[in-house]
Order: sequence, then C-alpha cells, then structure tokens
Amino acid sequence: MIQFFNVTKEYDKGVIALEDINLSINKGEFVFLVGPSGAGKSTFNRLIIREELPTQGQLMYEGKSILRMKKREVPYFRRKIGIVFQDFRLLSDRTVYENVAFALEAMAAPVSEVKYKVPQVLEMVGLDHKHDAFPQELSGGEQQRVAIARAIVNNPSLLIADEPTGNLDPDTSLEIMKLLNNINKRGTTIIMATHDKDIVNRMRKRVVVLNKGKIIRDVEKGGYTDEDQCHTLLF
Amino acid sequence: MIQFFNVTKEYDKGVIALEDINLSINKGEFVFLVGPSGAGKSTFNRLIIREELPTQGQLMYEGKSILRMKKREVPYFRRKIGIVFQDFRLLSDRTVYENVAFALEAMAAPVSEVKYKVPQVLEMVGLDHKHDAFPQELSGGEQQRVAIARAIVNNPSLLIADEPTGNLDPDTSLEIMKLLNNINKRGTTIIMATHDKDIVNRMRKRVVVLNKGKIIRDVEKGGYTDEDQCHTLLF
Amino acid sequence: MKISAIRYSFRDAFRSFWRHFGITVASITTVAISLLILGFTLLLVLNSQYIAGFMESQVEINLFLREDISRQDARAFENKLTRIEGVELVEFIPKEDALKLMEDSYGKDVDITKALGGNNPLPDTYRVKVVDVELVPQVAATIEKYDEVESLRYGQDFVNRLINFTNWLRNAGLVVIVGILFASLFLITTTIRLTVFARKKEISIMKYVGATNLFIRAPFFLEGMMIGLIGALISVVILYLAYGTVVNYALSSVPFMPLITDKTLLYQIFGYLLLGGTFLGAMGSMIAVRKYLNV
Amino acid sequence: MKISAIRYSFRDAFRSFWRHFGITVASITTVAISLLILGFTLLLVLNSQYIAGFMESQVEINLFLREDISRQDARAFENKLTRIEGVELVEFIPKEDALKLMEDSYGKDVDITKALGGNNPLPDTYRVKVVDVELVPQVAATIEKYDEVESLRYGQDFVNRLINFTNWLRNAGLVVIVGILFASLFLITTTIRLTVFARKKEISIMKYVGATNLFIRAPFFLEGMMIGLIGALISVVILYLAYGTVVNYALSSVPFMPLITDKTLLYQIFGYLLLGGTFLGAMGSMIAVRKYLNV
Ligand SMILES: Nc1ncnc2c1ncn2[C@@H]1O[C@H](COP(=O)(O)OP(=O)(O)OP(=O)(O)O)[C@@H](O)[C@H]1O
Ligand SMILES: Nc1ncnc2c1ncn2[C@@H]1O[C@H](COP(=O)(O)OP(=O)(O)OP(=O)(O)O)[C@@H](O)[C@H]1O
Ligand SMILES: [Mg+2]
Ligand SMILES: [Mg+2]
Repeated sequence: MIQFFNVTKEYDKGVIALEDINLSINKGEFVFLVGPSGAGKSTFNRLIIREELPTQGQLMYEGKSILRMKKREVPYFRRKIGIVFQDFRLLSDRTVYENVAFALEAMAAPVSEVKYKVPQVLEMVGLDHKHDAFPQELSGGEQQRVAIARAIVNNPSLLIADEPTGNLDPDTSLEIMKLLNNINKRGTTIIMATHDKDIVNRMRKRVVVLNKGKIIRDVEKGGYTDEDQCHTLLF
Repeated sequence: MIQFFNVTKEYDKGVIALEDINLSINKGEFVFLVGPSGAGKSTFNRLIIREELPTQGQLMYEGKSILRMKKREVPYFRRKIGIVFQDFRLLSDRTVYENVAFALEAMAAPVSEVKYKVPQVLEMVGLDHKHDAFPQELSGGEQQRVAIARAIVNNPSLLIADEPTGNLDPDTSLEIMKLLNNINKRGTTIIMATHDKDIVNRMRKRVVVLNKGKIIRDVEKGGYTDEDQCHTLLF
Repeated sequence: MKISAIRYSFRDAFRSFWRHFGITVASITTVAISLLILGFTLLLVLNSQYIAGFMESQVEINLFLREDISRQDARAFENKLTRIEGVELVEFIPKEDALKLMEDSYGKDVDITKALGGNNPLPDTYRVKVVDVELVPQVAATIEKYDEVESLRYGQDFVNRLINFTNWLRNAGLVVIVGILFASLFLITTTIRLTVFARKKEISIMKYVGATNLFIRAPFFLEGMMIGLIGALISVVILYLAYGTVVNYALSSVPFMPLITDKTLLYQIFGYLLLGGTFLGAMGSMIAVRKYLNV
Repeated sequence: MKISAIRYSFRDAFRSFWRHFGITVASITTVAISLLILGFTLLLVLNSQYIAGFMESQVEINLFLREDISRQDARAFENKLTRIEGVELVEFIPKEDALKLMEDSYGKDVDITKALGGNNPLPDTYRVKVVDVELVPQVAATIEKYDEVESLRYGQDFVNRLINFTNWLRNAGLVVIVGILFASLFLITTTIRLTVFARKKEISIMKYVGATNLFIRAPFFLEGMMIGLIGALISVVILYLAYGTVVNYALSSVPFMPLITDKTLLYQIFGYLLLGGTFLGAMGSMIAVRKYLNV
C-alpha cells in the first residue's frame, strides 16, 4: 500500500529528519513507529499525507506517486486517510461534535450519515457526554480522543496515529488500542507512532524503529527494544 | 507549602472538575498526581497558579490565600513557580532560546544571568543544538523539553509539571525524571501530573490519585495503582 | 458542489459570523466607514461639479445693438441669433429697461433719468446664453460679425477663469475619487485579511482533514459577502439620512445653492456601494483564504 | 521598570516589528491611509473656508454722496468713515472715475459721455470695506445716518446669501472633520486591535509565565508607536508632495483661486498628524493588549 524509496527529508535549516528511508507497508498491516524524541516519526507521517514533500526519493500510495499527485487531488487522497495529529489540530471554534462531523461534511457525506456516525464514534472514545464542549474546555486526554474520533469517523483505509495515547492514562489507552485493533481487523492499515513501551510489547505487531532519521530495526511481531523482543507477553 | 481546604471547581457548563478537595503538600515534597483522563489533574494545577479560581473552598500557598491575592501580585507569585503546561504553551514567534530566556527576562534578570543560564538548561534537556529553532520546527518531544527548560530556568521553589513526559520516549523520560529528581533534592517542591505507570512505580514518591474530581487515594512512596503498591521496584 | 456541501457552507458561514462576533462587528464597521467615506466623497465631488456646471450655465454674452437699428429690426435679429450653433437662450432688453436696471444699481435716490433730461445713451441689448461655456468665445466671435452689433461683452477674463477652474475641479475630483476608491478598497480587504489571518490555523487543519479548497472557501465567501453587504447597507442608510439632512439644511439656509437632489443618481450611487461592498467582502475573504490553503 | 526590562522592551518591539512583517506593513498602510484621508479632509475644509473668507473680504459698501457736497468736504468725509467701528478700508471714487467705469462696462464703442453732452449724473462714491462681513449691515446703517450720504448699496441680498453660505460651509466642514477624525480613529485602532488579536495566545502565555502587565505592554506600546509614527510619516510625506502639486497646478491654471500656502499652518497640521498617529498607534495597541492580560 505504501512504499518509501530512498526517501530523504531535509528541513529548511539543514535539519535532516529522515535519511534514505526504504520501506514497504502492506494493506491491512499494523505498524508501530518507535524511536527517541526527534527521530523523524512525525516527519515520516507528514510525508505520507503530503503535509511535507521529501527532499529526495520516491513515495508511493497504492501504486501511485504521492509526489506527482496534482494539487487538487490532495484533498480526495487525504479523505482516504484518517490522521491523529500529535498536536491534535482540533478546530478551536467548533464543538466536539462539529469537529468530528467536519471530517464527514468535508467529503460531502449526507446529513443522515453525519447524524448517525458522529455520536457513534464519540461513544467509542468515551466522549458522548462532551459533544457540545469546545476543545479549550476539554482535558488533554479528552482532546486527544476527539482527534482519534475525527480520524476514524469516515472509515479510512489508512489510519495514521501520531502518539495517540500520549495524554491518556493506561486504562483509557488500552481501550483506545482495542478500538484501533478492531478497526485494523476490519481491514484498515494502521501506522502508529508511539513511545508507549507497554502497548508495543503487548500488541506484538510490526515495529519499525527510527533513530536520527534512519531505520535501525524493522521486525514483525516485535517489541519496543531488542530485549523486549525475547520475552513474550510480559503482562 | 500548599493547602487545599474543601476546594470545589465547577466550570461554566456545570462540569464539576474538582469536588471538595482537602490536601496539604509540604515544602520539598515530590507528589505524583495520577488518575484517568478528565479526572481533574490539570484543573488542580490551574488552581494553584491561579489560572482558574475555585468555585468554593480555600487555597493557601506558603500560608497566604491564593484567592485573596491582589491582581498585581499574581505575576510575582507565578515567578516562584515553574510550570510545564500539558499543551506546552510556547511562544510561537520566538526561538527556543528566546522562549526560555523570556522566563528570566520577565523577572528582570540581568543579561549576564540570561546568557549563562539559558544554554545551561537547554543542555540539561538535551536541546543545546536547537536554540535557534522556532517551536513549529521542533518535534513534539523537543517542544515538551523546551517547556520543561523554561519551567526550571529560574530555580522555582515550586515546579508544576503537567504530563511532562507524554511526548517523550522512555529513555528521554528517564533523563528528565533524573533531572526533576535532582531539582527536588535541591529543595524544589514538585507536583507532577502523569499517566506514566513506569515512572510512578519506579520513583516511589507520594502519589495522589484523582478520579472524577475526588481524591480516592493518597499514599507516601506509592505506586500507580493499588497492586503496584505491593511489589517494590519491579524493574 | 453537492447540496449537502452548499447547506454546510451556509450553516458554517452563519456559525462563524456569530461565533467570532467581535471580529464580525469590527469588519462590518470598517466596511461601513470605508464606503461611507467613499460615498461621501462621491457626493461631494459630484455636487461640486454640479455647482461648477451651474456656474458655467450662468455665463451670458451681453450684446449691444447699433443705435440706428429700429426696434423692429432689433426684434427680428433674435431669429438670427437663435440659429447660431451653440446658442441656447436669447433675451431682449430694450434700452429703457437697460437704463432702469442701471439706475436701480445706484440706489433709488440717484435719479439718472432726470439728470439725462429724457435722453437715454444706452443701447438695446441682447443677453445670449450658450449651451457650453467653452463655446462662448466662438459664439461671441460669430455674433460680432453681424452688422447689427455695435459691441459685445461677456467678461472674457471671467469666462477663462471659470473654464480653468471648472476643468481643474473636474480633474481634482477624479483624482480624489480614484484615490479614495483605492483607499477604501485597501482598508476593506486589509481588515478582512486580518480577520482571516486570525483563523489561518483553522484553515490549514481543514485542508489536512481532506476538505477541498472550494469547500473551505465557500463559507468564507458567504461570510465575507454578508459582512460586505451589511457594512454597505449601514453606509448607504447613513449616507441617505445624512445627505437628506445636508440638502435640506442647505436648501433652507442657502437656497440659491445648486445641489443634486436627483433621486435616480443617488440610488445609482447607493446601488454601486452595495454591490461594491458585497463584492469586496466576498472577494477579500476568498483571496485572503487562498494564502493559507496551500498545505 | 529596571534597565534590563527597558532594554528588553525595545529589543522585543523591534523583533516583533520584523517577525510579523506582513501584519506590520498592513497596519502601517492602514494608519497612513487613514491619516491621509484625515489630512486631506483637513486641507480641503481649511481651504474652502479660506476661500469663503476671501469671498467675504471682497464685499464692499458703495456709498453715494449728496450732489451738493463739495469735493473738499467729500474728501474730508473719509476721516469720519474710517473712524466707524468695523471699517477696514475706504476708497474714494470721484464721479468722473465712476462715469468712466460705467462706460467701460458697455464696451469701448458705446460713448455715454458724448450722449450726456458733458453732463455727469453720477455721484461721488466711496467704497468701504468692513473687517467682517457680518458687520456690513450694521456699518451700513451707521453710515446712512450721515448728512453727506445720499444713498448706499451693498447688495443686501448677496451679502445675506454669502453669510448663509459661508456659515453653512463652516458648520459642514466642522461636521466633516469630526466625522473623518472618528473614522480614522476607528480604522487605526481596529486594525491594531486585529493585529493584537492574532497574538492573544502569546499574551496570555506571557502572563502565565510570570510577566507583569507593564512588562508585556511595554513592547506593544513601542511597536504601536513605531507603526503609528511610520504610518503618519508616510501620510505626511504624501500629503506634502500632493498638496504642493495641487497648489502649483491650481495657481498656474486658476491663478485667482485663493489657496493656503502658509507653510506654518501646513507644518502645524503635519505635526498634529504625526503626533496623532504615534499616539493612536501606541494607545491602540496598549488598550488592545489589556483585553488579553486578565489571566
Ligand atoms: N518544520 C521543521 N523545520 C525544521 N526542522 C524540523 C521541522 N519539523 C521537525 N524538524 C526536526 O526534524 C527532526 C525530526 O522531527 P519529528 O517531528 O519527525 O520527530 P519525532 O520522531 O516525531 O519526535 P517526537 O517523538 O519528539 O515527536 C527533529 O530534529 C525536529 O527538530
Ligand atoms: N475550561 C473548561 N470549561 C469546561 N470544562 C472544562 C474546562 N476545562 C476542563 N474541563 C473539564 O473538567 C474536567 C477535568 O479536566 P482536567 O483538564 O482537569 O482533567 P485532567 O485530569 O487533566 O485530564 P487529562 O489527563 O486528560 O489531561 C474534564 O471533564 C474537562 O472536560
Ligand atoms: Mg512526533
Ligand atoms: Mg490534564
């Protein structure tokens, strides 16, 4: 589904965030992206959704080049992808309900679908009682869950989640991981950047480890570190 | 140092974020504030720095009422407190260096002190190479560390850290916790809201557990949950 | 665009209109003030040119007939005069009336008629009005060639001055209007740009979530239109009331002052202001949004 | 404030001036345009009142002496006239000159002198100028009582109209200036408010980090001052060049038009504009910031 060919991303001030990345992600996979702070995880995600363009290399989505995509095709492309941004990016002048509904409205979904689906996903993330609140009136974890709800509401074929449990307590994190796992089972490809050792070790999915912009490890059913690799299901 | 007397905080739309909180934190303590998403941890912190006023009850800092503080005293009061906000709150039009320097400049520190201290704390959090970057040019974890640097640069007597490791990988988190521990040892009281089970269990400090606005547990040398209480130093 | 998207656009435009109410009020007021200044300048310039035109229309050629022309011939001469190209109106003043007029100008106590002992040294006179003041010298030259004419006088100096002045006024008016037009254009679009600027993060988020440019712009377009239209309406209402007051006051205290009271022209100006305001509001916010769409 | 804080304020004002360059340019231009409109209106109103004053100063009383007054007594009468309160200038026109003037007005070909056979029915005349047009009727009444006076004339109608018109012009000018003053005040402060609005998050963050209100406001004050001053400077320079051009053009093509060329007055206006712009910029941003300080 996604292929990176010798992708390098250098930001303005000569910061090399990703260097010569080669990687292929298949349809239906669940990939954990881990690595220290500043390793390039978010940059990796940004390249896929065309928030940034790579300095070098080629990037394919379902066999088509993301780089050579026409500008007016980008929105339609992004609609197939659900994105949980590390900094949430909620619309501050809209309520929780409106934020989630927006993802559907933007793709011209009929009103009936909006009315049916939005409360449903809000319940999934445990926020049905907050639908009239504005983002500034939510706790950090609540905002994060709104971002998750918005990303999954339109049944994307790819879900990119950048640190989606960073502001959640372990129990809620577990709920969210169950949710993502279900979505994955229904066929959605998931790329999740995370620092949560427990989650990675518990889920036993493909783990891609980035460090200073390079892939230093890429294992199926992996753990957060090499040692975690050995024990199976500590918990 | 800090006393909560029957403190209740109700937000605009009838949301009760904290209910009848009674708590005392002594000088030099290290307190973990844990609890599920939306439990009231950030609200607890906001009340201390007078970002919000409680609906009921009394709040004391070093024997003086925070509520009856005059408006023009608030900035001087806040200078004694270092704050790591859950949403970072960096100044987007200033570089990393300028953001950290601002905390010192605001208290009219001499230029020589600014020039000496800012690089020092930036090195402590591992960001000496990023001092000319703007917040938008940083990764999530890097932004978080800038927020930490700004909070500790003026040697506050109280440090409030709201989820300061949510965007950091375990290794960097550990570094930061060592740093906070050192600061605590030098006499700074620390209140840290966190979801990081490992950290709480490893540090064995006082743990206050909030749930739905109420304190449901308050133990010295505690663990993240009741069970964690029993085992000592799992790792 | 699908029906649901159009419905969304309207809903969203209204929502943002009310949710950013402070900003909405600020931009509406800016639009109103800018258009008020523009409309006011337009009316001022148009009126001053109307007055200039009036002054020009007052210019007349005084034409003195030879003494030996009989009263009959004198009256017959009128036909010749009216046939000259550019002549608009011709008025005959017999020498008796001319003497009377002169005497009046010295006050009732100076009795020139008596002093003259029944003699009247003044000639029969024609007052000739010309359609366009610029034609006066030319018409005068034509008239002077007629045998019946002893001499004529039209205040060459004054006419030249007047032509200079009114031409100057027309040019200055044009420059002023163009200047104010651009100024109000800039003020309106800048304000709208600044209000959009405050929402630039929101715009980029929408784009990341998969909204098309059209979908994002449509509500801004509608909101800009509403702001422009309401601002323009306010300016038109104020202008209408103010102009009415000014004209009434002027006509009562300075009744001789020629002012435009032609409603059609006023309504035309108001129409342009409404159209311009709406257009600028809509376009201004559309263009401002574009800057933040490129993500 | 400590020295370090003052130094910080200046550094920060400049930093923000350059870092939000788009916004800085937009607000400077708005200030410049608003003050340009204000200055332009001021000059327009002042000039139109100057012209009105000039027209008023042209009013004169024509005073005809009794026929039996000797030339010597006539000349002696001048002293009495000049002593009347309100009289500014007195000019004697002997009856011969009066006849000559009248004759000239009929063109060189009408020989009234000959027709009169050496007789002159016209009286000796005084032209009296009055310091203030409003005093004309009163002065005329005083003069009329003198024995030497046969009759007088000052175009009662015209003077009344003129007084009405110039009064109207003065009132209208005042209303316009006050209106434009408020409009430019609003435009400038709104723009500055909107630019501060875009930084409201930054302001609250500063407050949370322990900055005093004064410390946060000082750079905004300085930056607003810079924006106001630069905008005002631009408007003054444009105004200076434009007014010079207009006056030159007017004086060359409409040389008789009385226009203000008094540099002192111009410089005074420019001074006010500079002061006003700087003040509005500084105050506008100070006040705008205050709204977001209360955290
Ligand atoms: N817009 C930008 N301009 C310049 N440098 C940038 C920009 N965005 C990111 N960087 C740099 O690129 C590197 C990789 O950043 P990225 O956000 O991809 O890291 P990350 O793996 O997501 O880190 P974290 O876990 O802290 O979120 C970092 O060093 C960061 O400072
Ligand atoms: N400004 C506000 N207006 C209304 N309700 C608010 C506001 N801020 C917070 N709340 C509500 O108060 C409750 C407590 O919020 P708080 O931010 O204190 O939670 P928290 O413990 O910090 O959660 P998290 O771990 O997710 O950050 C939540 O239900 C939240 O929705
Ligand atoms: Mg990241
Ligand atoms: Mg919180």
